[in-house]
Amino acid sequence: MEPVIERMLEVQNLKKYFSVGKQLLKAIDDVSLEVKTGQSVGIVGESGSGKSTFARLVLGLLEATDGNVFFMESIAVQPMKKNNRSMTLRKYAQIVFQNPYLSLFPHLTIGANIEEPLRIHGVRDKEKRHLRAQELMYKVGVPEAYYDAFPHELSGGQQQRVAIARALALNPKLIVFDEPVSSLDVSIQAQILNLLLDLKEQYRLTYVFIAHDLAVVEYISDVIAVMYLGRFVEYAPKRFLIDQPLHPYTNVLLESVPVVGGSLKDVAGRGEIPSPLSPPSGCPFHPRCTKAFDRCRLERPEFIEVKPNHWVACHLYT
Amino acid sequence: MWRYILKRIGFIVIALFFVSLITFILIKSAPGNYIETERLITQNLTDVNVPPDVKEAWEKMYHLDKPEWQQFLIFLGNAVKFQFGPSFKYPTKTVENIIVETYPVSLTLAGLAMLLAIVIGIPLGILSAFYKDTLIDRIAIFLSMIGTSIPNYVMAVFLIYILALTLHLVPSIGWGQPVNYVLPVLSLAIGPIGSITRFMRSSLIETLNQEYIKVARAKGGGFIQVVIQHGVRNSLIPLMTVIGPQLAYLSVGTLFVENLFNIPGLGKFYSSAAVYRDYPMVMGTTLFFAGIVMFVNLLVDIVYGLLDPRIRKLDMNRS
Amino acid sequence: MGEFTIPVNKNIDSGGKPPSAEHSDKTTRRSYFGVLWRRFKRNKISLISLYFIVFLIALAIVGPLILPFDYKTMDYTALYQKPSLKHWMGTDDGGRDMLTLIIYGLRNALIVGFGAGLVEILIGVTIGALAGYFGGRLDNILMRFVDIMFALPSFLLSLMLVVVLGRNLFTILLAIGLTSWAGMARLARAQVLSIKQVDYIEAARSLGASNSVIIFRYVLPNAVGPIFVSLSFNIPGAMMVESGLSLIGLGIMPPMPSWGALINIGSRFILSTPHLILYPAITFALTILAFTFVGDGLRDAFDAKQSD
Amino acid sequence: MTNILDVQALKTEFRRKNTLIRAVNNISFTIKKGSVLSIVGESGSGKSVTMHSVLRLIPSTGKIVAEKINFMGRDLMRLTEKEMRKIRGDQISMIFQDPMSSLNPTIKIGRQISEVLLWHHKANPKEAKERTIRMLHEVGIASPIERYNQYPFEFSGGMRQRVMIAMALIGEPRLLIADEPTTSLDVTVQAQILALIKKMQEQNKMSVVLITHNLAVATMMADEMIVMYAGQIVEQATKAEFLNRASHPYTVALLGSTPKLNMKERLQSIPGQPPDLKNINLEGCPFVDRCSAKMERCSREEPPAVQLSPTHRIRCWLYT
Repeated sequence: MEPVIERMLEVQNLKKYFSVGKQLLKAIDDVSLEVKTGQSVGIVGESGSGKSTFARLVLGLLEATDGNVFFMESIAVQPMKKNNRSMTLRKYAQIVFQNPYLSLFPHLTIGANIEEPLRIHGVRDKEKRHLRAQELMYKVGVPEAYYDAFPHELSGGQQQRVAIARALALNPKLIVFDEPVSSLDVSIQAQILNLLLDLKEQYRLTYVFIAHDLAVVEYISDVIAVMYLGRFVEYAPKRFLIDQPLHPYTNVLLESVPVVGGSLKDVAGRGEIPSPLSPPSGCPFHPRCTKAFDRCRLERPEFIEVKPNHWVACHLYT
Repeated sequence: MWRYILKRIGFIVIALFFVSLITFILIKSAPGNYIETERLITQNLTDVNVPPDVKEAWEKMYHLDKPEWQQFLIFLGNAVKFQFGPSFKYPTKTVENIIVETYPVSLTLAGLAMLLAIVIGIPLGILSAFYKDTLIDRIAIFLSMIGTSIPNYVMAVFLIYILALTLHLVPSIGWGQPVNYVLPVLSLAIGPIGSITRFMRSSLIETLNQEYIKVARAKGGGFIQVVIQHGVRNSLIPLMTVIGPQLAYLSVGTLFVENLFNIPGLGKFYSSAAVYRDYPMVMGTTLFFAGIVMFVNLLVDIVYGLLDPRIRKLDMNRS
Repeated sequence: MGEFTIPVNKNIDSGGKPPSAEHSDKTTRRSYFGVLWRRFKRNKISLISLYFIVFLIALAIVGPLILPFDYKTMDYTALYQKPSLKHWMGTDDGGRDMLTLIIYGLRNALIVGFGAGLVEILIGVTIGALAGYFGGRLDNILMRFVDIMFALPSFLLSLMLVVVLGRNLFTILLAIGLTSWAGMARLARAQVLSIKQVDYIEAARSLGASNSVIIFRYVLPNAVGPIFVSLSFNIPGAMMVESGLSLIGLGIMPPMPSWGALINIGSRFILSTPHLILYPAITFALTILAFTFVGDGLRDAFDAKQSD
Repeated sequence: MTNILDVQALKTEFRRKNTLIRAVNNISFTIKKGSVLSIVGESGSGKSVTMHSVLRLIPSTGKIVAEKINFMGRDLMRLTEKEMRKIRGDQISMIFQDPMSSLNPTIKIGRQISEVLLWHHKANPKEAKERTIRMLHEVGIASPIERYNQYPFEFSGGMRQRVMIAMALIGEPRLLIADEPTTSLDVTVQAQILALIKKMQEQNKMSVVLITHNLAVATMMADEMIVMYAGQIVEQATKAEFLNRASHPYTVALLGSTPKLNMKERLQSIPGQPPDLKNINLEGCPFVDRCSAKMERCSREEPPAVQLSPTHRIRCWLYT
């Protein structure tokens, strides 16, 4: 019997700095997170918040500047070891990208795309691969007739289904989604979101779901982390985060979500997210924050647990 | 901006050093020498043995008696001052004399051809883009295809045959009259005309597909405002990347046309120098041509930077 | 000013790209190159040009075997003959059969063209791909070298190389190849760089594909398009250099014919016997045009935006 | 006369190779003076093409046919291209989806805005500059005098969309068409831009057509709503009617598939794919294949327009 794994993903003090010319871009700056098996964690943030970099770091597609990432408790993803590809990681952790057209192999047919993980992991039997691809296509709702089609011949929604099928091919335990529905039409978006919920239940998957749309993230996730300029500013089970947000930025995000039949509110968060190349001093959100006081300009707030399982980085709570 | 230019000039100096080194090594490792080749070809002598005293005096004159590394240093030292010493074939003239005398001819040819190419190519490209997929466009594409793919010396043959021999519009041979420029300039210009037309067409089609063109139309702009002020303007900037190499190509490409039409330009002298192994001439002229090509490219890049605000304000400050 | 509309071929409202549902016929397994070939075939001029090139290659191979004349033997009883049944394209100033000379010229041009193209690909793609894939210092060093090579006037360099190496087919193709690979290196690097950043390469890495599998199975098949297109323009380019060298008297040693030499000699008799220059010039022009059209067709076929 | 725009029987078709694409298929609607109309639809619904057709800003492969397009008493269908140009940017102006590509990268921001005044001969260069700077200030751009001389790449996405708004409003148009103005922006910026558009609309008493795929954004801005599907208007209503009695199965399904905060139930998803305009079933209802309430006649007969109230109209067999 397989040992029970409780913590699917552990991220400890993860940092990723890029050098841009002579400047240092802190894309991810000291982020910690624990994803329990079967949980689905949503990460929400505006463009430039570092959420895509985070996805690549936890899967070992980028080398972290500092910090640790463990997968299935025993596999060290970060720091990355040279010339040592953990096939366990590659088998059990998968990623689905925002733009399915760019993430599918353009020169391979739909069938071959879905079979590719099997090929890489040494399934030589053609017939077996073919059967598995057919099964997966059925699971994600891609008509069998598309087996010999090329990616560019499918609609965006269908392409994303194929990308999901490819991610499922090796029976993964963890799937990281990087904005999987933001390029899709509303009606298709709903189809894909429901498909993701069904698959999660059916295969007991663990999800890290990254998106900019809070409503979408809330729909999929159990726990939500809010990211701002490379840091988590708030983390809580979704009920608490949506109903009783603590961080002013989370509030701004919530107020900004358009609501059917709602009225235009004068949203508190002024201006736009600053360039990560020149982040503000102290609390990175202070220039946009209506509740900012002197300390916010000078001192960076710690990320602390103010209520059970509810973390926030804000001087209002220290 | 200035730092960028200085950096580029530094690069040109390094590249020119490599050019001299490579040419020097190539020449030194080439079999045969000038005296023997000259006697073989021009004097029709079968005896290639040069009397030792003649050879010695000759070698002294060209510093060929010194070790090779010294020869190279002497060459470099003089090259900096734009002095390449006397030519083998014309011992009374220095290479720089010959360059100064003959390059204006080549430059005039290349310059006129480029001017013609710009004056014809740009409007033709605009027309072709604007009337995309119509008959005008197809004809323009076909002509530019022929222009870009057929070498100028082959083009020259056709032009001589059609314009001079069949239609008798211009004389086919001779040099010195302005009318003698017509055929060589035309045959040189057709390639660049083709390239510029093609590039202008595709670049303008791409520009006209941009969202800001639609915005300009939504603002109420007409043909002049939308296509010329917003469209052509933005297509002209990348066109610089085509004009640069074309200019460089022309400054060397006149070589064939000069040979074919027997025009006393630098290209003609250069190629006969290569045939006769007139090494001072070959080295000096190669360096000169290389310098011209790189300098033209630098100029083009500077103009490009001046035209494009993104480069002007960002990249040049950084690099 | 009259009515005007701007030619645009964008998708409207970004919709209208649903899958075409005619893939029900499952018996035919479709391959990537099959799709490319189908797209290429749609351009009729390119297709005809391709057939023409195949014909030229066959002619260059078979011609010398079956021709009743050779390129060396002078026939002073038959100088400057106009085309006739015996000499389809007439004879030259040495009484040699023009058709024979042109076919040998074709053979030499093709050998130099393909040979130099091969040399360019070998050097250029290797250097460019290495620089692009590994990046960092290796990239820096290699690309400075490429920059210098690119800045040098390649025709003059190949001319000097020919002077040094001698004047036979092999040295000429080597001299051309060695001096004109810099553009190919830049292209290969840019291709590899842009593909390296596409999501599917990241997807492949996340699936556990090794470096070599990534390079050979995902990067190369998608990078070859522009490289082949560029090659189809470089082959005629090398032919032009070969002829150019001959034109100024530095090409293949006579009596072995070259188109450039034929044009050079012909130019002396253009007033009296224009066929001496027109026939080689026309065959040369047609050959080069054919390559250009094939290159154009290839470019369109590789353009992924095109649907089929 | 209370309608600023009255469109009757508008059809826009594109011919591409051998296929005919019916992007807009016989639609009629009006916009009241000083009100906001939201047109909602997914990609391929024809919502953008509709308004681009009104301004005749469609590619040359397209063909516009309409009984009339009446704008402030003039039939735009009868105007020459030259007369039409006088209307664009001056009386009807537009904001586009992607502020990153909507500005010419090589021309200064100020110049691009003042062009509207210069092209329409509404000001001399000096006045145009002064008015542009005032306009930049009004749309919330700090230090407008320096900003006037900057290039688009020196602006963030939100700032660029403010520039686009300034450009659209400087001619004091009577009708503003906002084509997905916030789709490419972050949510926080989206809220700011929507508020700005609303503010300017009230201040200038102009009419606005907001084109969007986002139902929530549409309802937040609108006085009246239009829902489009496959080139047809399937439902049109006032905002109140829309919120209380949205009736067409497509509208209902679209509302059900929009994620909302604090959802207790699952998203309702519409099966199938968005319509393929190349082969729409011209016989029946275009939504029939995806409709959960379809009846036998739906695939055979074109649904009629049903008037649920003087201002609420749908095209569906369910309500006959």
